[in-house]
Amino acid sequence: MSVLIDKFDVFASGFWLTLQICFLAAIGALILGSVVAVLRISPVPPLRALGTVYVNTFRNLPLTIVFFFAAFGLPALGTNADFLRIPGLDIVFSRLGTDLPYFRFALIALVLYTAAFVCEALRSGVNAVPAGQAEAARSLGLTFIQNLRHVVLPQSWTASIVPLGSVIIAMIKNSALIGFFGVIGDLSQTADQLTSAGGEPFIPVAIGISIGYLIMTVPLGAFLDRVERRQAVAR
Amino acid sequence: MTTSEPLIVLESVNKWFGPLHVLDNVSLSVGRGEVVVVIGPSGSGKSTLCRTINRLEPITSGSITFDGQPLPAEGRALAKLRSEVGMVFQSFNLFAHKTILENVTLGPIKVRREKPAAARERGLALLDRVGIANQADKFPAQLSGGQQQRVAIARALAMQPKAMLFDEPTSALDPEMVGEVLDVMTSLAREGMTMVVVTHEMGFARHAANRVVFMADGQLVEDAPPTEFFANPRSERAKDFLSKILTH
Amino acid sequence: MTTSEPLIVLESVNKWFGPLHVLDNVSLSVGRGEVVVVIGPSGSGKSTLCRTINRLEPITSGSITFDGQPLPAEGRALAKLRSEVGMVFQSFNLFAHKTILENVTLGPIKVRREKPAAARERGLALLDRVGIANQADKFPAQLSGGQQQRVAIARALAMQPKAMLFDEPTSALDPEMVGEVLDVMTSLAREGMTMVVVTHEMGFARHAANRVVFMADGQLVEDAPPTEFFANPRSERAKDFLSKILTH
Amino acid sequence: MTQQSSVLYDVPGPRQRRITLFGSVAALIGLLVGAYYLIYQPLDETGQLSMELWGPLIDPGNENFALVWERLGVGIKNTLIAAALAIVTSLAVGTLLAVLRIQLKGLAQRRYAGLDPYLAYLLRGLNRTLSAVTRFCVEVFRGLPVVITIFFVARGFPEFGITFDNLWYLVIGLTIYNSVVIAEILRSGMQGLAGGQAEAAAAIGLSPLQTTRMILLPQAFRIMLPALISQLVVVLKDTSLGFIISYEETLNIGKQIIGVLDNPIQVYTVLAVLFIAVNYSLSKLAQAVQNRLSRGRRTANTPAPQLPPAALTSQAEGAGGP
Amino acid sequence: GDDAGEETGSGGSDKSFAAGSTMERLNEAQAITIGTKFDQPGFGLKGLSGQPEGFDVEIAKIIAAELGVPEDKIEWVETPSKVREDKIADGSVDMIVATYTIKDERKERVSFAGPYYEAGQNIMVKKDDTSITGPESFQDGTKKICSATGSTPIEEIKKYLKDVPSQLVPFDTYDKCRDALQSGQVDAVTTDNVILLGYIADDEDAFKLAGENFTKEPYGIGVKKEDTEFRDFINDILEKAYADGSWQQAWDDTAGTFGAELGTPPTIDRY
Ligand SMILES: Nc1ncnc2c1ncn2[C@@H]1O[C@H](COP(=O)(O)OP(=O)(O)OP(=O)(O)O)[C@@H](O)[C@H]1O
Ligand SMILES: Nc1ncnc2c1ncn2[C@@H]1O[C@H](COP(=O)(O)OP(=O)(O)OP(=O)(O)O)[C@@H](O)[C@H]1O
Ligand SMILES: [Mg+2]
Ligand SMILES: [Mg+2]
Repeated sequence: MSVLIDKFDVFASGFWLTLQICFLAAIGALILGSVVAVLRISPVPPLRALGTVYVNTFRNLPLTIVFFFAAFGLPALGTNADFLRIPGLDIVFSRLGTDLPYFRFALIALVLYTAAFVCEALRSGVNAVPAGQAEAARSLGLTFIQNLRHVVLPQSWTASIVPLGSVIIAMIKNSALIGFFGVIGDLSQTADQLTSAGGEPFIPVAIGISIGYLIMTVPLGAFLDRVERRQAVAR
Repeated sequence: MTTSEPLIVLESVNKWFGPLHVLDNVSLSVGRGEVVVVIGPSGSGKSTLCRTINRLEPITSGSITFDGQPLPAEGRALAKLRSEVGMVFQSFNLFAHKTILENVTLGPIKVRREKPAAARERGLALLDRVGIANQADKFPAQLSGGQQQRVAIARALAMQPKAMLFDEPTSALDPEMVGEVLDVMTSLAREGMTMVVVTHEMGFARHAANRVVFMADGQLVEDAPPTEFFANPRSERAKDFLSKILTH
Repeated sequence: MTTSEPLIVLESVNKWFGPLHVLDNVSLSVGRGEVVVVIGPSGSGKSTLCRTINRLEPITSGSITFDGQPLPAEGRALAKLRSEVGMVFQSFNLFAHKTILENVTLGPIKVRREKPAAARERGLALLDRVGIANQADKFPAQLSGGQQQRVAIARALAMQPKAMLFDEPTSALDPEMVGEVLDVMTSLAREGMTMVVVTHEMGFARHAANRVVFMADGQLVEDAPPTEFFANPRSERAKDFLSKILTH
Repeated sequence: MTQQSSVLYDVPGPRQRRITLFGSVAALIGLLVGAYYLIYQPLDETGQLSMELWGPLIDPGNENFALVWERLGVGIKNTLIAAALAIVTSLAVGTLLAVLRIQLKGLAQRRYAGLDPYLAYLLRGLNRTLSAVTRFCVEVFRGLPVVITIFFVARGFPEFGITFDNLWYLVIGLTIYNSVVIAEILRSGMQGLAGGQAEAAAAIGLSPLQTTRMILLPQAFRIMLPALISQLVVVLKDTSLGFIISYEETLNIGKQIIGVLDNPIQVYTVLAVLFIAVNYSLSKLAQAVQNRLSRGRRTANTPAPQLPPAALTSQAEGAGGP
Repeated sequence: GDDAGEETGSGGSDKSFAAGSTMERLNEAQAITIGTKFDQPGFGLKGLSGQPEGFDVEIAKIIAAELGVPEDKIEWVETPSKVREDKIADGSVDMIVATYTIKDERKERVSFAGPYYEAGQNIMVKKDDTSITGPESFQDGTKKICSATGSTPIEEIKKYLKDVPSQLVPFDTYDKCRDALQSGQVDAVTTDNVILLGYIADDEDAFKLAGENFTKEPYGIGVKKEDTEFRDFINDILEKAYADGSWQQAWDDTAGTFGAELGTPPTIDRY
């Protein structure tokens, strides 16, 4: 058990790195997911199709393949994802700015993959708004945009919170794969590092790593359960 | 009370949902200030009829004119038409995230571009009229069903519509709340509002309607003044229906 | 029709949902073969009262006896009690994955351990009695609401209960189907079944009930034969309620 | 198109149709141009489109074609075996877990009035402990990444002297995670069953266990069938994590082929298409089942089936598997 | 298999071994499970046929033959670097031939026969790169280098790095490192020279080695720690293979085709 204390700094920095990429990926996925969701409810068929294809593609792929294309397909297309070295942001999230692009690639993979689920979570929120609300709005003479802005979207946010939260939890867990695609020092790679290269005993390390992930996922899950129960009561 | 040309005219309207013939060659005209009650068994197409009038459902063939104009197909013109036809739903459909007053003023402010202050004032007056001015700042979920439905009526009235459509406005209500909503509707009828009302409340049909229309299987089977209809229904189906509804 | 000792006796029953006093010192006794109709405004505790009798809701204080025995608290004894008290719900609650006949025979076979063949035979007889023997092999979703509710009654009868509880059995039905369910209930009442019925159907209360019980705010406000109650309600609240229900 | 979006806007009129057509054409052109310059051209320039790289995968005349597909066939077979085993064991364990948790919750209210007070006390204590333990396991296994679970299983079991084939490490790892998810799906399905079903069962005198077994569980399976099929997609995707323990599933074999032929982009593209095709069909199946279920319901006078919120959650949790 | 094994006094094609020994058990079973790598060109690479190929594989086959186990009765198990000790310890494999460097800390958990080859860690860079001449070139903290997760080389190179997270890229296979070097995401790949030579042989115009080997990596054959008998047996076979040319032949057929030197047979370390 002494590993947990001796190597506390290793666990802590692994945790910190995982937290960083999850934070960035969550923001990116929320933005991209919203864009895809807008595509999916837009009245223009090709855009709708694009949204649908996007969601169906990424929802049905193993994340491993997505990671692979981000880490090796992007270079083949001639990019190092340098557009992610956002001035200012790369000071806080130092890995974003380093010359090594793999953190950025991993970020892209997580964002692309998670965005598909974010889109579906948002859409499930829109679907949770009773159809009568939109009908009432239309029969008052509100236009499509007014309908969305004043009636549907304000209500869909609350219905989206729980599914969105679940998507974020899933994403945190998915981030465990980044260590296999060139990012060094995240929580899951730390496990590997300590046991196979560091020769530390397996069980305490496993406990330490588990605690690291559970700290991120369990409270968030408990919070969502509470929101869900409150919403169920309100309903 | 009917004056000059009718306000709403449906001519040979047909509506299919896939293979289902929901409106079968329906013709109906509703004069200005007239109150028409639509009755009929479940699934006979009453709601659909009601919804075609403000084009919530487009029709498959036939024509509908409102105030002398055919119903516009889309865009601003359609929005404008809808703002002139108030609609009240069975399940109220109040905007759950807005207060009572905001529900009533949303249309006037966003669609009719009224000044917020003026819209609020008129909104409060309307809420007063339906008897719930004191609830203006609550949210729909905090109100009883009867109160919510009265708000829905006020919301429709706030657009100063030329006609009002009601689709079973009382059938989701607890029995002791039916009365308060019917009272508001009856007073509207007295004041000369043109109304199409789908309902099972035979009392309302008897006392407030100018005409009763009976539908079955998508067809408009009978169309008569209430006294005549209830005393002496012509078709077998209407007789049968009335016997089921009125005995208990 | 009341004989010897009453079948159901509630004495000073209180029930709290958290801070909410839902049943406030309710005492009621229902004799064998008696039909008691419970009416009252929404939220007054009618359903809760009904559900305490087969202990779907445990009570906070007071006592309930059924057929001379206090209600058992749990386990086999409770299951046995429940099998002796039939219950019919507003929303039918038929088992969606079982056929009509299976719905009716499940209890007799699994709880009363009857032979499947015998249970089937009696089940079919019961379905015949409520007028839907020809639907025995369909699934609930394929039936109309009125038919489903009649199956629910047959399901309860299949347990050969000593009493039947009805919680607004007709209020989820389309108006033209209310009659067929009430007819079944009326004939049950005629045959001497002990019944507690929560309903808004005043016609049924008038014609089939031995007593009408009026509840408000968790209290049992009035308890009188129907003729007396409707002609001359004693309390203000009952008057007010009746005026709301009966005018339209 | 869901029903919801058709409620959002009106059936388009002639003008709207024209605008839509124009928008569609513009969008289409934009997409094609973007795809050409951002994807086709760079790939072409780096020689990624050459037949030398693609041939073994798509040209039956190529000398390696048969070998490559034979290998991929082995991988696909292994993927399916692992997925099938994992889903079956997850269903079994998940169902048990769901029933256990529902029963424990029901028992929590029992006072064991008739029994010796000490025995009653003991029974209630046992019940509490079991509840706490199952809850703890559920929280932990739901909160851990599947990769980590699989890794722990493959490393942890031998630590205690228990060894299996790699296949079983993968299956156990996947089962630990997915049985918990399936248990939650079923549990929320049972709880979401409009309460009335359980009450109706109680009202005819069925015991809690009978109620669960005969009334709740069969219906929960039916209602949750779409969610369960979606979970199958998750499991299929998750088998690809087998690579971390050297299980020879599809992606791992792909990796071996790349080691020989040196055409990663091409192999992964083909595998991506395979996965999308299979999983997309499964999702469509889930949707079809969902539609059939809700259509069956709507004809009745019962309220339309509403997936309990928890089911949505678990579907999103489906993202849980890479 | 061909008959040999005078030293244990066999009779005919049926060899006989000391009672209770691992050799006897394997011979009796007519089957053996051998761990090797599936992704190491020249040493252990699973080909399109589905069978692993390479120098390690050939060495393993020689040993199996001496045990009297036919080639088609060998079960090959993939043993990537980080699981090798575990797989031997828990008995999942009978022996491991997988570019397995003999190291003191590893000797605590397994026993090594051999070495049968002595490699050394080196660095591969792009052909036109003159800025990297050895591990010291990474001390200024700007150059990026790639290696495989859990391998010895990745631990070794860490000693030379100024800032590990921003200089080191770990992948699960060296192929990915090679691709990363090719497309310019990293400046170098480090691992044992023979592996790098394989890549260079594939694409002479693209890559080269930067400088000399900076470690010695004697490859051994891992067996259960306490199984000295089996270890000695393998050592004997190796010495025999050095002598009869089958060792040289195995090299020439596999890694030798890359142009890598085999050199003289390393001295067996009978510790
Ligand atoms: N959006 C739709 N898609 C397909 N069929 C529909 C749709 N809306 C209604 N229908 C069908 O059209 C028929 C008429 O429906 P409608 O709602 O107008 O009947 P109704 O007379 O209002 O019945 P109720 O009294 O039950 O409200 C029914 O058979 C219904 O199932
Ligand atoms: N499970 C519960 N938890 C908390 N409060 C409850 C619960 N069930 C009922 N109540 C509350 O108890 C009160 C009485 O409810 P009950 O359902 O008995 O009324 P009711 O007379 O049957 O009304 P209705 O006519 O609307 O069916 C209501 O205020 C209700 O909100
Ligand atoms: Mg209708
Ligand atoms: Mg009630």
